[in-house]
Amino acid sequence: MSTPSTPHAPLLSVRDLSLSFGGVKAIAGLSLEVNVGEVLAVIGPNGAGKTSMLNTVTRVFDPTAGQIVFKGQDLTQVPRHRIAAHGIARTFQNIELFEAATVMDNLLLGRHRFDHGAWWQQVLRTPAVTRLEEEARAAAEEVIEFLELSPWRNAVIAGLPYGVRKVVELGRALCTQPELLFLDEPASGLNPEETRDLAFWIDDIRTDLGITVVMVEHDMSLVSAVADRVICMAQGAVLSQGTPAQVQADPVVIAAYLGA
Amino acid sequence: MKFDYNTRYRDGFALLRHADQRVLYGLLLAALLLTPLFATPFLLGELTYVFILCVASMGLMALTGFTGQVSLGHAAFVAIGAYAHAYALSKGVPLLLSLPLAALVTGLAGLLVGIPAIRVSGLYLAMVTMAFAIIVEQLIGHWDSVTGGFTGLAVEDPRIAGWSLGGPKAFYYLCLVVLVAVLLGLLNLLRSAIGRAFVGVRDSEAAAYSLGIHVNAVKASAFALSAAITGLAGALLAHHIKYLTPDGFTLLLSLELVLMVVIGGLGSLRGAILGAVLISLLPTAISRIKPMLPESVAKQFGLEIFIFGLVLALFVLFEPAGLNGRWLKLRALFESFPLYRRDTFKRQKRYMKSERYR
Amino acid sequence: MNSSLQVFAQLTANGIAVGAIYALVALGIVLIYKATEVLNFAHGDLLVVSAFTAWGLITVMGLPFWLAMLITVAMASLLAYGLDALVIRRIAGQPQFAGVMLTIALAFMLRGLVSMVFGPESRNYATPWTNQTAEVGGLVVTQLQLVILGFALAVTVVLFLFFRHTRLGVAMQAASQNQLAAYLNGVRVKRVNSLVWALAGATAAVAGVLLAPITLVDISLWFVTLKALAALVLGGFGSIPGAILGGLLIGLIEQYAGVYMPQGTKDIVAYLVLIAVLIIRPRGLLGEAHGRRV
Amino acid sequence: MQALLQVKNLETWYGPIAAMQGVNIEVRPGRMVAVLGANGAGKTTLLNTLAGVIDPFKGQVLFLGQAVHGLDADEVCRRGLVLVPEGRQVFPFLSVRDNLAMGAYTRRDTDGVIRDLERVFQWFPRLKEREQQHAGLLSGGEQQMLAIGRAVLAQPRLLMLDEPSLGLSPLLTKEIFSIICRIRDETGTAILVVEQNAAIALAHADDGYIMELGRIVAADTCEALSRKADVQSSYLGGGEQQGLSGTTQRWKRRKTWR
Amino acid sequence: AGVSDTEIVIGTHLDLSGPTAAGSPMLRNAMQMRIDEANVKGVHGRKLRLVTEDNGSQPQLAVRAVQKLIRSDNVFAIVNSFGSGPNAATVKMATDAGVVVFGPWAASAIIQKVAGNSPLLFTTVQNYDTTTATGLSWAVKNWGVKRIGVIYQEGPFGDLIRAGVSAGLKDAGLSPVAEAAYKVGDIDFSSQVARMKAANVDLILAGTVVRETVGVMAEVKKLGWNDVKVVTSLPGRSSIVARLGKDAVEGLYGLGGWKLHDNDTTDAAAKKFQADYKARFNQDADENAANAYSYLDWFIAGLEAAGRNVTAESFAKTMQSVPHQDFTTYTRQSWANNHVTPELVSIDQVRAGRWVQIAAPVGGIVK
Ligand SMILES: Nc1ncnc2c1ncn2[C@@H]1O[C@H](COP(=O)(O)OP(=O)(O)OP(=O)(O)O)[C@@H](O)[C@H]1O
Ligand SMILES: Nc1ncnc2c1ncn2[C@@H]1O[C@H](COP(=O)(O)OP(=O)(O)OP(=O)(O)O)[C@@H](O)[C@H]1O
Ligand SMILES: [Mg+2]
Ligand SMILES: [Mg+2]
Repeated sequence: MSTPSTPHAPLLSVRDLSLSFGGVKAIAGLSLEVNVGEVLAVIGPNGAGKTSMLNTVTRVFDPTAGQIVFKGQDLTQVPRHRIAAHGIARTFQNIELFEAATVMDNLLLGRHRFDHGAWWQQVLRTPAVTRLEEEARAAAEEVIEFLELSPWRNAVIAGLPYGVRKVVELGRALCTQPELLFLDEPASGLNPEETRDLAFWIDDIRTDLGITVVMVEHDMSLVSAVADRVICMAQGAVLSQGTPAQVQADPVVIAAYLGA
Repeated sequence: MKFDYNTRYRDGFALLRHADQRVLYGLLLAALLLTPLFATPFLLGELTYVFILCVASMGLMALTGFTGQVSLGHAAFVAIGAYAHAYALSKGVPLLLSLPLAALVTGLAGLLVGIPAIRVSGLYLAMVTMAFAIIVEQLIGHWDSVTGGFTGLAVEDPRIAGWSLGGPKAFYYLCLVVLVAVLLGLLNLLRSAIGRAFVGVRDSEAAAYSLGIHVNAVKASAFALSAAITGLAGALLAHHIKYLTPDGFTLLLSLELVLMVVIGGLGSLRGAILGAVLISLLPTAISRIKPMLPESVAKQFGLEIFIFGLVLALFVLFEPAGLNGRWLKLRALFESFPLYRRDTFKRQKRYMKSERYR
Repeated sequence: MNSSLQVFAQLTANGIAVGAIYALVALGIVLIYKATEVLNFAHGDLLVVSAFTAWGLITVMGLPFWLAMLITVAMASLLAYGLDALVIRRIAGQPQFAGVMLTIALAFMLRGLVSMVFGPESRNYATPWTNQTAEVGGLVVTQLQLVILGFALAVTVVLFLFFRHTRLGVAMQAASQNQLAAYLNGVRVKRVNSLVWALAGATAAVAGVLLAPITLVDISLWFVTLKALAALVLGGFGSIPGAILGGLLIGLIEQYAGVYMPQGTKDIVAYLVLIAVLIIRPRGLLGEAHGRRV
Repeated sequence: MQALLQVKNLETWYGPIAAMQGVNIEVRPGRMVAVLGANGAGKTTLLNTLAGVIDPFKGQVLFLGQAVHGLDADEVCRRGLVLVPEGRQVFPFLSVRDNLAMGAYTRRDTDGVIRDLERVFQWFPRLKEREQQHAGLLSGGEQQMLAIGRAVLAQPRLLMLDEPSLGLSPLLTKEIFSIICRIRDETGTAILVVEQNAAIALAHADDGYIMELGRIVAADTCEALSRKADVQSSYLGGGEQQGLSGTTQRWKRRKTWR
Repeated sequence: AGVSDTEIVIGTHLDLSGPTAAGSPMLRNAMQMRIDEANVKGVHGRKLRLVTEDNGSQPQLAVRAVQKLIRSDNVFAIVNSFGSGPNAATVKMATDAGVVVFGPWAASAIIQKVAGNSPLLFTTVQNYDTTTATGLSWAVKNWGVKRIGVIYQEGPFGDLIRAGVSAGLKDAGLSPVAEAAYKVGDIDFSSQVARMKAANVDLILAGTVVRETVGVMAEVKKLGWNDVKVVTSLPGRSSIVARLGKDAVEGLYGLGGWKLHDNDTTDAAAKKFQADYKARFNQDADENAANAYSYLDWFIAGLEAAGRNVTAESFAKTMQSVPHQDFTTYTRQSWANNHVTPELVSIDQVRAGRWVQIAAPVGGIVK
């Protein structure tokens, strides 16, 4: 088992984060750290604030209080569309794909943060743009190969099976070549076989691509298979954390989340 | 059935990937180039008008079809383009400079509307644009020194270096050139990063943000782009009408433009063109059909508008994917001929999806 | 000084009276929108049809006003019901804008039909309140306008309570938010939608019958849709109180601008306010903000 | 015993794609039936067709001996065939409470509704806490609870659930299944459930069907199914649960063909 | 063009589908009637044929309509075409193509200007500005009014009305104390009247069409404002206003350039026209019908005078010296610079539901 090494400062650290919607406190004083090169699983009862945490870090919401530090930089002032440029990518709990576009276009959109030529170059389709397009295409093809999406390359998203969509969304996030990848319930709606494929992929993403992964997940088989560390949230704060085995054995986690 | 065998990525995203497409579109272009040799001036005039509306319709399509922003105020951009062009010409600006200038001015106006568009969406945006158009109409009427007010403004004949393009043939070619240029430019843009960003903003803002797309900037620039193209169409239209008055740019024109893109099929430039052809030829078609109807029917008032509405309604009802959708179906049918299944396009039950989120 | 106060007061009264008209028309549109999420551009033409029908009944057939009004309301409801059952229903599942297109097309057809049947000339008929004015605290209002205001307020209250508190009202909203789920909960969506159209048709008929004597029975009556839409957006789409608030505001703005602002601005001030309000509150004054969860 | 639901040779197309062909299924009163299958096998299509959400191309659906295929979904619901659809179809701008009230839309027994509402709140206290919130703002799992609770309030004769455990915590997943079992046992309601979590579904259900590529490929009691080797390897994760490294083979084998 | 051995093709474009379609049936019917009358014996052995197109009150539609008329139907002349915008957009196109444009229903001064005073253009509609000016200066002189307010329609029509008001008040050293605009399609005129009231005017010049005239009067009546005179200019002074407005328009003054005839008219020619029209179309003719008929009559007189070898140029030349007088005119009319002259203005008032002349027609201000 590859042990998470933490020689340096954490990649991401969240301190005393709070988020409330009117009266509802979705996150209440959450603090956590993500280390370089690990797979961190975030579990917790429904409505614990896992998705809200993810949304706050990726700047969908402004936190009510607290700090989010990524590679020594405070993210709370970064505009939402700059997150990708910082090297953070994510997927969504309720798949957010570009429905009317093809799988290929979705993946190419993942390359948006890279150079793609000035607007007038695009209008004229200068050779430079053609070259950049080809590069983007090559990068997308790599992801397609990695995730075995080639049968669907030119299929339009609307009408794809749920499982494939999940994979496409993962692929699109990979196309941004992030350092930190957030996955929100990647295995929900997948059958055990597909979940196992996913486990392999996540493992490869960490070891081969060197991307740090934070995944929110309810499927404990996936969590135990790939996570280096687990954080269990409840009521918007950390309830328990440790290795998968430790957390799964924690009585409070069993009571609030796993069940007997 | 067609199978692709590409050895380079660029073959995969070429505009015309197959030989038959190249032949077909080549023939179409040749036909359009040769038309003036035998067509009557009336027919040429009609075609020119269609070309102009095609440009305007593509302008709106770039906005509504690709970024999903609805505008009920595009007549304002047509007007701004037309007046800016006419004004520039009257001040001695040469045509080749005045056309891009008109597009630029209109583009800036589009940016102005694009700013509220960042905050407002859906039907609210439709109303904002409509309000904008009403305001512009009013401004035109009252800004006598530039627009000639309600009395109107005569447009000079187009001429390049002393060459008059005012005749039906020359003007036909001018419009055709502009149409082809706009079409190619838009095609290029829409198959590049910006075009994909448009679609991204339309289909999921949340995802677009997460991929590093500056959603607000994309929305505003889509407005500017769309306005600029529409303004260009307006400049050409100025020559077509030859005399500008504010009542040429009312809500009705905005509606017609929207009808073009919707009837044509949202999200495709081919749709924009097909829609423009249909909508702009419909009144002529109706006035041609009228003499064939029995006298008592033909004489009825409101017949034109009734038939116009009827045709639109039939299209919305029976061709939800627009003319482009019909085209694609026909092509699919043709290409898969022996394997074709009769119920392939039978419609399943469908359910309305709320768009209140937008 | 007193006279300028007098002018202001009279303007306010006029503004409310005109605003009530916009509101009454807007309510019919909001009703359909709230319950079926179709933005009905043909509403103004239902008004036109009703006005012409009432003219036919009163002037040609010589029926008394109330009877004519009743018959007109019934006919307009039936027409609207039929429009939904035969036409609008078929576009379920298409984007919202298809509905806009379709109702525009229907608007053209209705307009065409009315001119084909009645001819395009204007006409007029009398109501029990024609040429009757009422003095309220030194201000003059025509009785007809008071009647319209009364109707607008009554419709507002009834609709508000209906959507808020009745089972059918909630079901209508549900059907507009998620039609599939509404079906799965046993809501007879098709019938409910047609019913809503019928109701909206009835309000259109009332508005048309009452408005026509003020503006004459004329095809151009449909123009009021535009003002009503502006009112609707100002107040917030889908909000019943918003419709009446927006209507009254537009009415008042127009009156004040007409007198206190320079010439030529009267018609754009309302729209400028509209744009400004939407930039500050993108969902209108009373519209609910619907954040999308991701 | 006479079947509550009988499906004969059902076939459904999406345009040019045949999503489901020649499906025969039977649900008897008071039984819980599980349908398993890979992604895209056509399970959702099956439930949607049964509920009248989409029309079958051919075949028959008999509910209580009467044909219900081709009816509109509202009519099917009124006959007691209630579906919890895929993707938590809540009414986003209605409050949680109004959403639940919509579940009881066809019911006229106010007392019974109030009692059932209490029960739902008891099962899902989280919903009680969020009673006045717009349903669209709930977390994924909360919406799932709402969708299930709403269907229960409709007092179905046959409750169809499309992946009820989707997005629910392990604890709630277990609870949901025990709740479903209780509903079945207490009211005699039959259950038809589609589930990815095959282990839990097979453990609770009475009968099972396995779908592949739009066809039923196996039908048996759940006990018998869970013993089959290919079912174990494809749907129960076949004992490869341990970590990914070490001895486990890293190639990705697909048991199911697609 | 448009003249063959057997026929002369005449075109017109009217608003058949747009906001001002209301008046169009009368125009079309009356023209058709006059043409059928002419065709009984023919014009120098030729029949006249009328081609009607829709301009929807939109310049774009008008352009295509006129292009069709010119290029496809090859018309000889365009007669009684309707609408200021549509005519402004198309008149030059027509005259440039060598087509005679006769009697466009639009602000004549503008049309003349746009067409560059083409010899092929003949305008028969009185200038709104001069008519208004003439009537108003009469009112100032005879009624002693000082504070004049104007309600006008946004657009070229309104601009002319305002110009006319300024001209009419200039001699008396006055200028309007209040102006208020309305838009086509407005349903309410209370704010405009309120503006007048706030300025305490003693005469409102209402540059309004049918619906708006009634609306303005109704509002004045509502306020119980009895010491103000409301005068409507050309298009508002029409019998339909008196008919539709009923009590509301009682007492309204009107300025007009053509004779109105009610059903019980004593004028034989008018009677015959009305009877013929009623017999043929089963509805009462109004003054629009009468005018369209009268203008076409004048046009045909020109054709007759131009002889068999008529061309656009010969017609234009001959027409210069063809005068006109019938039941719609106050006096014998002829051309000065291709525009109708003299422009006489009659001052009328609605009394007991009909227009009654209260002062003899006064002569136009020469521009
Ligand atoms: N925009 C919002 N407005 C109000 N409440 C919200 C909003 N977004 C989330 N909440 C509430 O905040 C809480 C946390 O939601 P969140 O989506 O983070 O939960 P979660 O841990 O992801 O749950 P799940 O596992 O079910 O997805 C929930 O109770 C939810 O109802
Ligand atoms: N609306 C649609 N249009 C076209 N094809 C569709 C549509 N919905 C589903 N399909 C196709 O029908 C097949 C069956 O889909 P279905 O959703 O029934 O599968 P499922 O077994 O429920 O899968 P999952 O486990 O992902 O929910 C799939 O191949 C899918 O691509
Ligand atoms: Mg979540
Ligand atoms: Mg499914």
